[in-house]
Amino acid sequence: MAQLFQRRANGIANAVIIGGVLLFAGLCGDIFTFGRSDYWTRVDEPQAQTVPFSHQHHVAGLGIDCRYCHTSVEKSAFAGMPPTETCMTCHSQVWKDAPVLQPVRDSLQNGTPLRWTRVHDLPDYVYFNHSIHVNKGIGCASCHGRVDQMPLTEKVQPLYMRWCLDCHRAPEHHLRPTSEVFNMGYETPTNQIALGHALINQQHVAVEGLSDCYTCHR
Amino acid sequence: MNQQPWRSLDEFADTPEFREWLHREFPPFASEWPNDVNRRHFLKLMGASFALAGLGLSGCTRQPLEKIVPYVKQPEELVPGNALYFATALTLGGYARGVLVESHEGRPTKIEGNPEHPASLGASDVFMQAEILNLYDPDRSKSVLHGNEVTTWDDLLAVVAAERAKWTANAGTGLRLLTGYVTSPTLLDQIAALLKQFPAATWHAHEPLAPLHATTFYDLAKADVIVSIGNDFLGPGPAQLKYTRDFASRRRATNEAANFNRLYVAESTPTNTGARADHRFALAPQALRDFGLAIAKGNAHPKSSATVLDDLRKHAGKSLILVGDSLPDELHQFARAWNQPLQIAQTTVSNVKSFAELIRDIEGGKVETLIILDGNPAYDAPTDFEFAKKLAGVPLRIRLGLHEDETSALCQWHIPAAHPLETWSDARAFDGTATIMQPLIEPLYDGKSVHELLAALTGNVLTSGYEIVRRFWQVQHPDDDFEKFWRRSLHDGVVAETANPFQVLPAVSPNAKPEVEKPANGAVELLFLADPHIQDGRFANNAWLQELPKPFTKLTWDNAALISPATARRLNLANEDVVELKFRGRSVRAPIWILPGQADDCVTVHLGYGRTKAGNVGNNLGFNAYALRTAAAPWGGSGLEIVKTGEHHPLATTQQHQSMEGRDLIRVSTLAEFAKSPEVIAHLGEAPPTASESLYPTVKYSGHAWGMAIDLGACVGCNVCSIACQAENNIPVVGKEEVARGREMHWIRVDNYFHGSPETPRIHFQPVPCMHCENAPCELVCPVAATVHSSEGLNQMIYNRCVGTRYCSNNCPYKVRRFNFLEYDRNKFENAPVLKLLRNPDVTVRTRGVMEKCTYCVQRINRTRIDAENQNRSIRDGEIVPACAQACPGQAIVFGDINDPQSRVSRLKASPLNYDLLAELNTRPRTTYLAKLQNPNPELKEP
Amino acid sequence: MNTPEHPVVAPGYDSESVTKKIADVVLIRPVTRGWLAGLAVAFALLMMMNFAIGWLLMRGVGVWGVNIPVAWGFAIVNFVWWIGIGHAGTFISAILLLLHQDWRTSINRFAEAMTLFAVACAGMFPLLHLGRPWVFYWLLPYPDTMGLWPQWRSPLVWDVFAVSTYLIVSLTFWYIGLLPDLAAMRDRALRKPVQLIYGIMALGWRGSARHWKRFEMAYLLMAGLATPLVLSVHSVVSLDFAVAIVPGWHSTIFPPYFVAGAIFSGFAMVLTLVIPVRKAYGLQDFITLRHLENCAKIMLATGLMVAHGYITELFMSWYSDDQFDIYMTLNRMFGPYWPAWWLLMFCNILVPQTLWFQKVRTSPLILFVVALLVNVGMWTERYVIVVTSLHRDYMPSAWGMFHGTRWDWMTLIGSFGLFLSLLFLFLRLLPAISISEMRKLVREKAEANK
Amino acid sequence: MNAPLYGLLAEFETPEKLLAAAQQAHALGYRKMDAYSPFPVEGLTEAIGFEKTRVPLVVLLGGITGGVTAYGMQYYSAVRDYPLNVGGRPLHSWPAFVPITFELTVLFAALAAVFGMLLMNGLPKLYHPVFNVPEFKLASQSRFFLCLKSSDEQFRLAETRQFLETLGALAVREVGR
Repeated sequence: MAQLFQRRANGIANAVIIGGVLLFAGLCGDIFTFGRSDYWTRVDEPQAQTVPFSHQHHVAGLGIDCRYCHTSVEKSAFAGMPPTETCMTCHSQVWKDAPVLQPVRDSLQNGTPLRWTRVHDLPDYVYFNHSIHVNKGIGCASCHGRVDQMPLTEKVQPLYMRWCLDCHRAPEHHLRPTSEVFNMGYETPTNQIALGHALINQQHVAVEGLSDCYTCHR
Repeated sequence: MNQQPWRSLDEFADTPEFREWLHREFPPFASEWPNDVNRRHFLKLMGASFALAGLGLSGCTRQPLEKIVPYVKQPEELVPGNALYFATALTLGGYARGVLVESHEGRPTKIEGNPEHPASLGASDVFMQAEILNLYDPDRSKSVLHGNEVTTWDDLLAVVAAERAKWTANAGTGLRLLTGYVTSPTLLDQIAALLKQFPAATWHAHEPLAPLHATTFYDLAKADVIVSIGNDFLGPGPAQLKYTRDFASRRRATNEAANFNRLYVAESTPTNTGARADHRFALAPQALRDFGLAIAKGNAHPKSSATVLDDLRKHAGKSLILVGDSLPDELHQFARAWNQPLQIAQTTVSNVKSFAELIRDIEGGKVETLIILDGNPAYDAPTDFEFAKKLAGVPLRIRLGLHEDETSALCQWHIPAAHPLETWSDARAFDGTATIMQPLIEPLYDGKSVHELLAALTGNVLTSGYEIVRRFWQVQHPDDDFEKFWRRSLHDGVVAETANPFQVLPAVSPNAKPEVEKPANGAVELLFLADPHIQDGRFANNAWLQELPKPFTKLTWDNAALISPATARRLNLANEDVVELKFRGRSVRAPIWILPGQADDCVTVHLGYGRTKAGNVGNNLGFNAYALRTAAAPWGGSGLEIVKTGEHHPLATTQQHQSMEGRDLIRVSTLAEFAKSPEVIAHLGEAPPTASESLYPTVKYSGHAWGMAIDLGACVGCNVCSIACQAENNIPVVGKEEVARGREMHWIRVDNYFHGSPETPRIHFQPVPCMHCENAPCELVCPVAATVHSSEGLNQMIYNRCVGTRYCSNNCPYKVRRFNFLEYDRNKFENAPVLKLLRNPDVTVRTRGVMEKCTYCVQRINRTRIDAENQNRSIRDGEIVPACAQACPGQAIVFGDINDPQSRVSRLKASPLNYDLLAELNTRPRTTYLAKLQNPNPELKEP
Repeated sequence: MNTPEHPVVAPGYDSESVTKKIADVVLIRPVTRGWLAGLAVAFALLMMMNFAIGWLLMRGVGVWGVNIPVAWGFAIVNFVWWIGIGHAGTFISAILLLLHQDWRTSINRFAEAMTLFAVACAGMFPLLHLGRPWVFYWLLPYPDTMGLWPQWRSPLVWDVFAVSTYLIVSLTFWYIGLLPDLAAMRDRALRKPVQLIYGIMALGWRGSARHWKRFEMAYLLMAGLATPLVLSVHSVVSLDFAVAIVPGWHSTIFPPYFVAGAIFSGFAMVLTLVIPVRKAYGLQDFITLRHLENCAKIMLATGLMVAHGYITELFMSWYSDDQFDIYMTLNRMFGPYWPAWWLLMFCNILVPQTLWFQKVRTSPLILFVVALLVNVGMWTERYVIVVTSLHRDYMPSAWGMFHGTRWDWMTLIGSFGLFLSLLFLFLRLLPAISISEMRKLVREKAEANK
Repeated sequence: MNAPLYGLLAEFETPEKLLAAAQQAHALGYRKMDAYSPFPVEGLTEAIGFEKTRVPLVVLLGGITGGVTAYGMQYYSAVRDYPLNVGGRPLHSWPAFVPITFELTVLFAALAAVFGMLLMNGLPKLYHPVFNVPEFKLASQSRFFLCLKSSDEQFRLAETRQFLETLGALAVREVGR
């Protein structure tokens, strides 16, 4: 028994080495892709709500403008969540005793606010300001997607810093005429880049400072 | 950490009612409400992050789903996410200072001065800034107490009703009302009504720091020569802000016609005023009195006073003599006469009965019912009155107060007072200008206002503060445009045409005239002063003020017995030695602090410490100097005995070294020198290397380039910049132990240096924020690019990228960076849930392990920029004002765009007074300083 | 010199006996009480450190004495000190190899092991030192979701690369050096499992001529690479200070004098360990007085370089006429931390001068004491550099004091535990002296004597 | 031993004997052979006709790769991907990029040396015919071996064995596969 290992030990040894290397590489790859996966970022994951509010119905169906409910979107960092009153302006007439709307009616009666599940939720150290984006020609759909086609609202973008930077470094790819900001069906024209550059001047977009840390972090 | 004291509150804060109320009051905020789940998640995150290397994500689970809670009914004027500002007023010792309060979704978060208000002029003092913390103070009393029983306002009303029946029978015999200094027209009216109803009742007033004589106010801007004899007019007081503004206006060499005033100060212990003197005489109280009398009597002794007198005479009519409270009346009378031409307002003793008389009545068993409105006599009354003991002899004792404090503890009934920001009221400024105070928020702990209590006492049908105040003013303005008047007054924060220079305001009459002292030779003298930050003790439970370094000593969280270096040597005492102070049969134990510029053989003690029922923050700090204070000697006197105990009491100071070591940190020259050759400033220190000396090309900043200039000539070292910054930027309080370890968090500190001999030092202040160096040494060494430059030249500090190597702080020559060594956000000063409401939503709350520093208030820069961009216009000069600059009464701090040659800051930086701190390091700081100029009397050699 | 030179290996050994003597320390020699006791103590210290670290992670770096202005404390001092110690091994095995110093043979394995363990200890501290250790990986370049990278101008990032490179290279260098010996252990081991373990580690080494050829070439090249590396590592570490503008840090002399200091302390530590070990395991025949003497000579040389460094610093701060620098120097000598400065002068300049005397160089006991003092001195040096420079820099208003807390001390002392635990295990599990090189050596000596 | 034959293993007492044996075997035209010794023996490799190693080349390539990678990475991230104004320094602060470039050069070169060596030596090879011979364990300690492989066309079991014995081998053993 001079031979310490059987013949196949060599094969095993090589297999272990190669396997180990592959495993490690694979693991890194997985973590990388997992971190960007829809599962992790909750992209395309409709959030259950106490009241199953459908943007599809209200926007596409009834043609209600974004600003009817999100009143402060042009004036404030916060787009504004409609107070119960706003819902009841219509729903005191239509669907006035639909069971799905019971929570809304309760809310108004007992003065207890509705509690929605956040769909777009940035970390507390990120200071996003709706007004400046809207006023400079970034369409709602650019970040929120075709809300008018969502029965239940969902995220369409990971909202990662890298993603923000893409636009902050080259806004010309996404700028629209301010008149088109709230247009859900807006199609990017073929000459977008040229148009974008034109809009940068026209709508005074200070591109230089857009990738400063302090633009979003304080 | 020390959770115990907060337990009850935590429970309270976790009750469904509280949450529910919170959601109702502050919907967008509700989602940020910290609960245990989050806290646990934070810890889990900590452990798991190790496993999760490789991801730019935090947390071991997916981002938790949060709720967003809209209003049910959204208030008219409110735009969610944008702040609203309301004008009101705050009082200090009764006098009003107008304020503008910033409110986010119904939470007041920041207090600024009201530019329309004569006592504020847009600036603020440390107490105004700190008041917002008092509002949210978790230790405030939360319910009506009968004995220790929690009861209700209605129960009390029942008792009052029963009493009223008695009073109507006996005309109010035995009814006594005790207040502090009152200027509120409505309250005065109510009190008058009460006394009218019950003629036998009497009203007594008590202010521990009340002057013993009429107080007058003058126009400093017009004075060419000012002589202060123990009067710290630039220090805390009803007119501090106006005085500072006026004084500074005569200290700017930047505008062509520099017409400096000249300030002589004789005082026993260094004050902000003394620090700004062109000639300062450190004199013990006796000597100080002699100095004053020498001037008053016009006999030229000692030598120095003669010169001063000459200078005064030369400028008769344009000169002022300001005399301190502790000095005899004859001196005050002389001064009032001399100052007549420049007088702008006066308050004199009115018919209010004194506290001493109340004591006598109690002794005589004449008092049946005592109603104490605010104030805290059980703690701050002259000790020889033995008020606490005698109070027990009063059958019915009712107390209205913010805290269940020493006095409440001795009363059967305690009523939680509503905070000034929670109530309708009114108050007058030093010059009589009235302000109608409006509430910013519903009472957090259903407190009651004085008006509501008096209404109850007078059986008034109007019971809500709003109605009471409004009715009072309606009576003053019967004409039909009242609605307009009312709205305008509320909007402006001042009631038009109420200022009246010759108006007589009710003042507090003295407890007793102090006996005239004859100098006891060799004996050490004792001097009482209000603590510079917690005053007579009323701010003891305010952590911001406790941690704010006191001028000169830079002590926090403590008071000390201040003595001069020479005296210390003579008595062989060192800092932190505990001594027994024996004064006229009474004694306290106090730690020693040696203070250059203190008069020899004079011990100064600050009142306001040693409280036992202030709250969890203020209890058992320092020693109670009131224990030595008698009605006969309210400001101290000679014959103090100092006995060394051999014990040691550690004190926490933020500046251990107060010599400049011959470095050109603060450049000082004289007006004459500067007039002769403006280059004198440049020659005082190193010049920055020229660009050609650098290996690297200098970066060009197109667009805006933010910069700051700090005029040392206009700085009086009032510290308000530090605390304003703290309020604006969610800066945590760290506590005495951490301060002692050198971990205080103030983003802008006011350095204080003594220059020259320890006996007669020159004293200099220097506010030091981040310099925002263009060649920032800190940025170069950060391994993760957590601190880098913005396109506008800001030295950005990104908390959420910081890994906490602290290399940047090491490499910062100005040491302006602050580090979260522990989870300060959850320490015993910060973790009370209610304090979360105080947070500025525009500034990140920093977690443990990250560096932070002055950002030039980037949240304000961004807000202004976005507003301007939204309106497609450019930012106007002066439109962006950092918190420190906005608060500064001397307008010493100027911020703006240095790329715009017309901006104020550019023009200041162009002045020959302008210099870089540590210029030789070539950091190219964006924050620069304007040298300080003195205006000494050529005939009087140093000091 | 007239006194006869001690041999690098006692006479009368051949391949057989050399192999036996060294291998049997591991294979035959039973586990002694002394070893167990030593390991137990070391392990206890290690546990104490883990406790301190646990507390640190729970509460934050605030448990240490660090503050503003002294934002760096024990962690960095310990880091630099351990890294310095970690220099002797590679110096011996690489540089002395290139210089054909045959006396290196019997101590290089041991010194390399010591290096690895020291670097392991060192590497720990920069991580613990972070305010948020759980995001340490932000110092590494990887494609994150934020689009951010390390800031390459920061010496701390250089450190990350220098130290990890040094660790990896030393480790592989050490391991391939071990291959032939592992083979020997495999072939001498008595029990199957032991054979298997060594067998796997030996990778089937069979001493073929071809293997030896490539092996020697690779080993030589590694030595060639390790030489500039070892010089670079402490240079980079010194740049942490030299790049900063802090008076007392900002000095161009740092890199050379840090490297000298590193080797100085490294050899001190080698002696501190080798002297007891050779006694305990009766290896006096292989680790002879000659080795001790040579180590001592190197200490003397490097010690003089360090002394020169100190003196140059003093001279420069006087010559520069820079007020901040002058103040810093005076403050070190006569300021609040004066004992530290004088202690380091005593330990690092005075004490090594005794090494001029051969009596001292050849008496293990005295040498041991000297080495210990130098270790202390070098730690103090780093303490002086880090703390006294920071605690009083440009703005007197910001001056402060630093005092290590019990947690600081527990972590420092605990790190000895980690170091010693690893060392005890090494002595028990691997040949502490390179057998194959010893064979070559005894053979060469034999031929020389013919 | 009836297993198919790998070769003949001759055991020698001293490196000189082994060296001589190897040279003669080579002279006789044996090519497929290998020599084993507890420590490297001067000239042995040449004796068994082993061309010079390519390890140095591998190391050079490794070094170059490391250097280029390091500098490229720094240049790309600091100048191209996210240009940041750090303390007013230029984006391309090349002096600051040197240390890491150096370190990675060394690292890659060193790893190339190690893995190159192992790879070319065909290690790990836990199983090898020569281990079949129990006495071979001495090869790692004190004895010197020469193995002539059966795959060599010169190899004739009887002659070869006899030839080896004439070289003064202590013993000549057959090595099974």
